[in-house]
Amino acid sequence: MITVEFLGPIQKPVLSMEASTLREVAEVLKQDPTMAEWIENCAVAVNDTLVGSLDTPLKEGDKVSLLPPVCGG
Amino acid sequence: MITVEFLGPIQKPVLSMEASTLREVAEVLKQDPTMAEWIENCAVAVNDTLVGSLDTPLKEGDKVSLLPPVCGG
Amino acid sequence: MLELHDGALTVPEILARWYALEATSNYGAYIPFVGTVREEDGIDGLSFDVYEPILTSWFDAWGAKVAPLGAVLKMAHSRGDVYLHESSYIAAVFSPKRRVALETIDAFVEDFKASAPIWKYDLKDGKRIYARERSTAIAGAGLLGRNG
Amino acid sequence: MLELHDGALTVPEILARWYALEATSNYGAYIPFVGTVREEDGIDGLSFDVYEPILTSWFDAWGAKVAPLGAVLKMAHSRGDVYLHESSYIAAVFSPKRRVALETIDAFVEDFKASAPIWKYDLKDGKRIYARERSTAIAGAGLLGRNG
Repeated sequence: MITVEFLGPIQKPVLSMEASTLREVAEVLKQDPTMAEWIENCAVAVNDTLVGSLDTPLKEGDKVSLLPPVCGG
Repeated sequence: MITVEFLGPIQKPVLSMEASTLREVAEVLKQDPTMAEWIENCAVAVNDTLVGSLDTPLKEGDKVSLLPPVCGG
Repeated sequence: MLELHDGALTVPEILARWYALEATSNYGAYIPFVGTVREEDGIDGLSFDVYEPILTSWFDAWGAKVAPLGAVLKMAHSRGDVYLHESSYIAAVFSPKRRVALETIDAFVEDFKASAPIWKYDLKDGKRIYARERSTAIAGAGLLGRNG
Repeated sequence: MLELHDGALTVPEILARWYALEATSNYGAYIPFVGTVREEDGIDGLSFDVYEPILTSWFDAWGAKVAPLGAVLKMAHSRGDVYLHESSYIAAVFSPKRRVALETIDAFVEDFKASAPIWKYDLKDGKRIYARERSTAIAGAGLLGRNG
């Protein structure tokens, strides 16, 4: 199992799912209508490191985080 | 009479002289061997406004100031 | 040094403390950038969510980037609500020389705006509204929507 | 606001006072630049001569230049002796937006270095030695040596 957490304004509880790559997580989230507004503008971190490929492998216990557009300051 | 004052590191008392343009002041200062190191690197103000021409006219009571290279901060 | 504070920053205290911390480090230039909540669009204030793990690694990466220039960075940011004319953000650079300090504070503050995992909300009429139009997608965003 | 102080600047007091002065002016960005005397070349400190009339008109011209951008400038500088790790210079900008503030502080500090009528001396072995090699001729210098 891996977990998916939604940061900042995405009002969504943590998900748990089976997935061995980030691509499998993407396939699940793309089916979710409440995610439609976030899919195209979120950055993605695995275990708190930003990643750039859907082929990023996932292992048991990994944490995937979705980071929507930011505005600190 | 006009006065010429030397700012910052130029160790020289105020001069008084007759002069109707800055050019006349320059002619006097160029004769002064203690000014040799300053003639080429000083900016010049008349009555506390920087000027850019030797033809700047001077009138009774005007103050000419020589400003050597600066380094505030 | 990265500090997160609940609510508004005590700007004079922070600026003085950082100055004192580096008082004998032989830095010639100290440039803090202070961000303050402006009255505009009828807001009562702003509110912030901060995701600390990625903020920390982003900040540490910046520290490593400017260390070879002889510079150090410090940053303080608010969590939660910050009202009008209160401050929510201070970034500061110390460096031996002014050019490095001036260039570093500019680049750091701009990258902070583009990359730091902090989300801003307007406080208005008792509601907390995500400031979507003023927000910036992090570099690389959209990954999940890619095909293939 | 242009302040001249005898000896070292009380940095925390000045930064806090300026911040308080503009606390309700609705500026979003406040960037002070603090210049501190570094230990180098065996100096005991620095000393400064300031020519106030031209410094004031230079500073006022900068104020007029940045006013249309919505920005204001403040500056404090020391007169006389300032010792190691003490500060002699603070320049600060307030503006509604960060880009104006970041660009203004950079341009102001650089022009200050090139144009402000202040002369720096090294304090070394009980002597006050003009820092000629680190000094910059003001734009237009050399007028008196021109022929014709």
